[in-house]
Amino acid sequence: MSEKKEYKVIGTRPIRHDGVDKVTGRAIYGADFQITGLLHGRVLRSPHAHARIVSIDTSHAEAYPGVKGVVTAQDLPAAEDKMADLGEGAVNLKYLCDNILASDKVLYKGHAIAAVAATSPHIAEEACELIDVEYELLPPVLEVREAMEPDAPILHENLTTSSLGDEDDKPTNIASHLQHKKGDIEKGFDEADVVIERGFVTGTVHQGYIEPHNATAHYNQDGQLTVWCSTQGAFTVREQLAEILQYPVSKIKVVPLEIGGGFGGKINVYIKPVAALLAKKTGKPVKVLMNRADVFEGTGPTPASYITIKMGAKKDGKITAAQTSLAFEAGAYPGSPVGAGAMCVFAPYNIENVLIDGYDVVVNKPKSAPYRAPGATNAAFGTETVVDELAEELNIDPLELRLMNGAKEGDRRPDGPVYPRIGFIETLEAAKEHPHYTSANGKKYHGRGIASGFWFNIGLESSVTINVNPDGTINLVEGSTDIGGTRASIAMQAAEVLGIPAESVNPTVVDTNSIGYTAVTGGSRTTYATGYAAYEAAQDVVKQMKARAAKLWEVDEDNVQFADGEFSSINGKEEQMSFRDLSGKLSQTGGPVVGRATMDPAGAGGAFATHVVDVEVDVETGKVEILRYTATQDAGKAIHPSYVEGQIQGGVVQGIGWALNEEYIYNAEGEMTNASFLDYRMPTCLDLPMIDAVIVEVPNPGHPYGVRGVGEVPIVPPPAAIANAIYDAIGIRMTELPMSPDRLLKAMGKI
Amino acid sequence: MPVIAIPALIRNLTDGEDSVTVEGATIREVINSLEDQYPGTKAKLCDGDRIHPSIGVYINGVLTRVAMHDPVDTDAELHFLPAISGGGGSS
Amino acid sequence: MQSFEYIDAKTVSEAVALLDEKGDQARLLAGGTDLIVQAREGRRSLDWMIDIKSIPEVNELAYDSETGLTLGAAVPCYQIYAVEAICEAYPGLVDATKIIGGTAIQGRAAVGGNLCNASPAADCIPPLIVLNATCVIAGPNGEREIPVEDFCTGPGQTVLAKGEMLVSLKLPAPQQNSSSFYLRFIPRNEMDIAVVGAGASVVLDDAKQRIVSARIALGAVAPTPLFAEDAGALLTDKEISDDVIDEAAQAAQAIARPISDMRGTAEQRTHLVGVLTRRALNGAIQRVREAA
Amino acid sequence: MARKSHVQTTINDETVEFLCEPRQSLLEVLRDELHLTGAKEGCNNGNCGACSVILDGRLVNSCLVLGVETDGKSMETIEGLADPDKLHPIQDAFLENAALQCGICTPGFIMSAKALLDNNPNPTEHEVRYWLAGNLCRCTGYDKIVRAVLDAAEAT
Repeated sequence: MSEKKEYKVIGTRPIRHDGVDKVTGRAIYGADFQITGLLHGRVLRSPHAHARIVSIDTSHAEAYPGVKGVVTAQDLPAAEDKMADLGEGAVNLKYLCDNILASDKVLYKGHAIAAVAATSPHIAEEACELIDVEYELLPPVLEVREAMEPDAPILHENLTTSSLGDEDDKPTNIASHLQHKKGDIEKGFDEADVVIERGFVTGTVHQGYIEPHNATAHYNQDGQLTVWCSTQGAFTVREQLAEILQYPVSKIKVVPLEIGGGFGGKINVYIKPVAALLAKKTGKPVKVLMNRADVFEGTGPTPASYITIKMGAKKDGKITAAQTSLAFEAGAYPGSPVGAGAMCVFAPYNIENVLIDGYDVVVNKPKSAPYRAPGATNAAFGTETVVDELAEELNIDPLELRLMNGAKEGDRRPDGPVYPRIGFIETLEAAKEHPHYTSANGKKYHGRGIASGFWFNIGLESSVTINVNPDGTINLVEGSTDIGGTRASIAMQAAEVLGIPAESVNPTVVDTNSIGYTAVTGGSRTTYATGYAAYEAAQDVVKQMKARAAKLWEVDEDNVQFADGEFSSINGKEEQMSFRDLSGKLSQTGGPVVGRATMDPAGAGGAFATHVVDVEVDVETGKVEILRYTATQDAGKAIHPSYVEGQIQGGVVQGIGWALNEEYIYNAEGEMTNASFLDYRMPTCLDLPMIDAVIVEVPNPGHPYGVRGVGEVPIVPPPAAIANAIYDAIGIRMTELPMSPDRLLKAMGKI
Repeated sequence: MPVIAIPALIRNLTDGEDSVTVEGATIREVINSLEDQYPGTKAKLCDGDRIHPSIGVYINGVLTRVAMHDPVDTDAELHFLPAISGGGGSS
Repeated sequence: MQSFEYIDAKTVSEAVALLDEKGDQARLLAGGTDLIVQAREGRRSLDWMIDIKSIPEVNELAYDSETGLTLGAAVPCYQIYAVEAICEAYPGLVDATKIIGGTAIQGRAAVGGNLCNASPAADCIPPLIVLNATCVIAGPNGEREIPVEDFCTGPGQTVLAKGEMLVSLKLPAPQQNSSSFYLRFIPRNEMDIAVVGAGASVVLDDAKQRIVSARIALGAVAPTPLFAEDAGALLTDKEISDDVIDEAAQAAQAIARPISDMRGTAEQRTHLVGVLTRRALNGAIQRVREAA
Repeated sequence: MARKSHVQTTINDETVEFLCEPRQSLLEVLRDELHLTGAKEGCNNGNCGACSVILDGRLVNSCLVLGVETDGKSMETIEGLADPDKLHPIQDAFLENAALQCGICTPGFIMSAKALLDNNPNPTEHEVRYWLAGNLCRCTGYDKIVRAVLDAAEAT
């Protein structure tokens, strides 16, 4: 498992299976879907950040020529204030439904209130303007520290702080409190020669996928609901629809079309239930699309946060204590990724004395949604900056300080569990030896920074079936929507088992009626878990085909072996047949072979990364230019190295955007003022150098090929690495994200 | 015997102990054993006869989805941590 | 998007007559990169969109080293920077045409449209001001000409009266030893709206050591693009030095009246006026010095 | 509602006629009327480039062109780029360089790259980055896209 193996397919770089469709424009994404008799839906959204809905009058909209139906929260089944199980955890059903269509209050600008189905999208849009909504305005609260104040405006009158500890039944915006405690924090700080404590602020940022959300729904006369959409998980859409619509899963089919990016933001449903309600009301298929402003204002950003970090170390570099308080904005409804942030905040280091407190806090912003290593980037911005400062105070190279304290197999994570084999040290060593790190860095206003990051990765359920074709190719059927080339990375694992080229696999992502349950494409799990299922399904094929060979050769099954794509007979009778040749004989030996596997693997194996960045600061304008970037990451085993590099490069650039310019900007009324790609400034290719992605391979013992998920951790280090590089360039510690030009000018005292 | 690491916020129920050795061969048995030693703990970890949906169980360092009847090795170390729903990354 | 009628006008007089008849609810369509977005987002209400791209006069692009440049109101950016002689004569204007939007925007967006949209942050307007450009306006009562610096009257507001349209811009031929420069500050390197823009033109003496005259204009620091006339005048007949350039930059800062919005804060903008004015002046001077 | 106009245009060397309302953008016409869904809507205001097409030889955002404006004009879309039996070299370069992940921005990038290489067959890395700055990609970090375009320039 962990020794170096020679592979034929794994580690090569075949053309992805869906590639031609995607470079010719033929691939059908959610919004591209067409069906006869289609109506177009449009959602009316709240112009206010916080208000009570006094009344909604839809009569003028309903009377508008071309309008076929209007829905409001009244059309949803009455939602109970109870917990609904959605496979991955519990969600309060009323919150879930109210976020689809507000019933009593609007909690953020952009909150959906009603929707219209009409014969054209323009008519639907015009009709939305004819819906009269009367509001009673309430004061908004937009910042986590303000929301935690005892006299803050309250979003949910019945929300109390949930915690494993003592309960409090006073209404609050603090939805939950969690804590991890290890060792004796006070003793740890007493032992330290240097203690650094700082507060950090991070802004609200969006996943920024280029494809807006979309959904087309249709009810048949027999009650079958079909939803065509782009999503990170067709089954989770089915579960959410079933809960929200109070409709049996057996009557819902979700067809995942190609998806134009997600990064965590296309797990929660928004307009899919709305399309279903409109379809039910009109009896016609209805397509609902968001525009870009809807996406910014109505879908999950990742939370802003306020984080304090206190760390202490001895003169010899040993970190003796680490303490943090993480306050995360959940948005309008509870459920920020503070738990994940708390898990990751000190995870790269082996520290004896740790105290971590986390707070999930509601504010008048869209309900937060997962975004690539949710919570970990916020947390690492604090920790990795303080580690850099400790290194400076101790006069130890920051990379050496990380090597001295870096977590290894057998060390205990700050939240308790013991690490299996991990590759953090190896990422540090790879960075240390890289020509980037060893190159000179000394020009005026140029700076170099490093930072590391951790993400734990997840497993969860995946199903795969494999049909063997007579020509020795296979059709691989899976349920993981392919956002970044996972058809290829999954197919390659099956090909490796069967000893056939990657090109001999036809992978297809199918709907919820056509494959076993498969959890979301997220959590860096798809190449790991669905790949594992493909491996097991291929093993199932091998087992069945051994039996066929035994039948052909009239030998005992145990006397058939399979290696390098060849079946052979052992113990006496000399027989040999390739996978391809045997595939052609299946009909004579008992009929088709279908391999299958379902998996829910533990042991996803954590992922670590270390990044090195060089920046130049324009001290007159406060603008930071990225000059050079190197990211080392433990991928366990890279199945398709090009797409591993791509994940790393993409994650780095999202991190750069978060670090430098991306943020939701609000006015005093709680309205986002930059809800467009013009003013929400994501990096363009002119803002960047090439990103050197260095793959380190420390095999994950929890996967047959050693795979670790790679998608998430690359976004974790960039903000801290860039902050450290800015410090190196101009001697100023930036503690607020984004580190935009105006904030740099302020920090430098120029304005 | 299995060891349960006690979540920080309920150590007031275990006299400050951060880990407790318990008896039992299944998740249900070890939790019941913990409850016998430290009354009130089960209600924090379970929702009726199941692990509370907001809690994730780590067995020997690995996040493992368990049911109450699942077996537990005699030398297992169990952590009850906040459940992290899936779905962060892009793939 | 709101519903409207589309009319493909063939002559200036047809367009003028339509504008005169329809009033506020008619808008002229050239590149459409602002207008179509405004209509789609409901920021501008209109019933008629009058396409002027079939009108010969608004497509004119003619440069003569004696008489200068005639730039039709609908000529898209990319056509301007494709002409080598224009790049040499009016580098400050070309700077702006190369940074408006991305390549695809430059395939449609017109300098005249940028002017008529009258955004305080419009990239083309400061260079037009420093290059002494004149607007040729046609209306029901015939043609009139006004300097570019007098064209905008507020955000989205211009001097165009009912029935009037911008036909073209006229830029005088560049003087000996002169050049121009435009730059803006944006947090990214492209695809942004100027937080502050600054344009400068200079005429130097034959030794290229002394400023004969200079013009400075600013974007995004007032309700309209600003002609910093006094700041430029400070440089008249001055030996080139960091000090005199600083002095002009400070004078430019003094007239800036910026606001804070999602693109930048007032303090940041005021500070940047100084930085960008210096850079624009130095850039223009360097161009003169580098010219053969 | 305004009366629909009759428009005749050339798309990928074929004469195409359609009816559209004046308010329908070229992008809407391509996608909803002509079912050419290769051009994507990412922002609908000219900031993402996912809807890029080439109109009379010039790269444009089809969301910022009215359908009625294309009467008598000629355009190229992603659907017309490949030959029946082989891909365009830019398309090959994107596949070989793994220059796409989710693929939603890919048609726009390829059309943009085509316009660049038609205009400048041997661009530098900086020229590629400048030209493509109007096309947003959120997955790749652009590294492999820029390499693909440089490779395609070599190949053509």
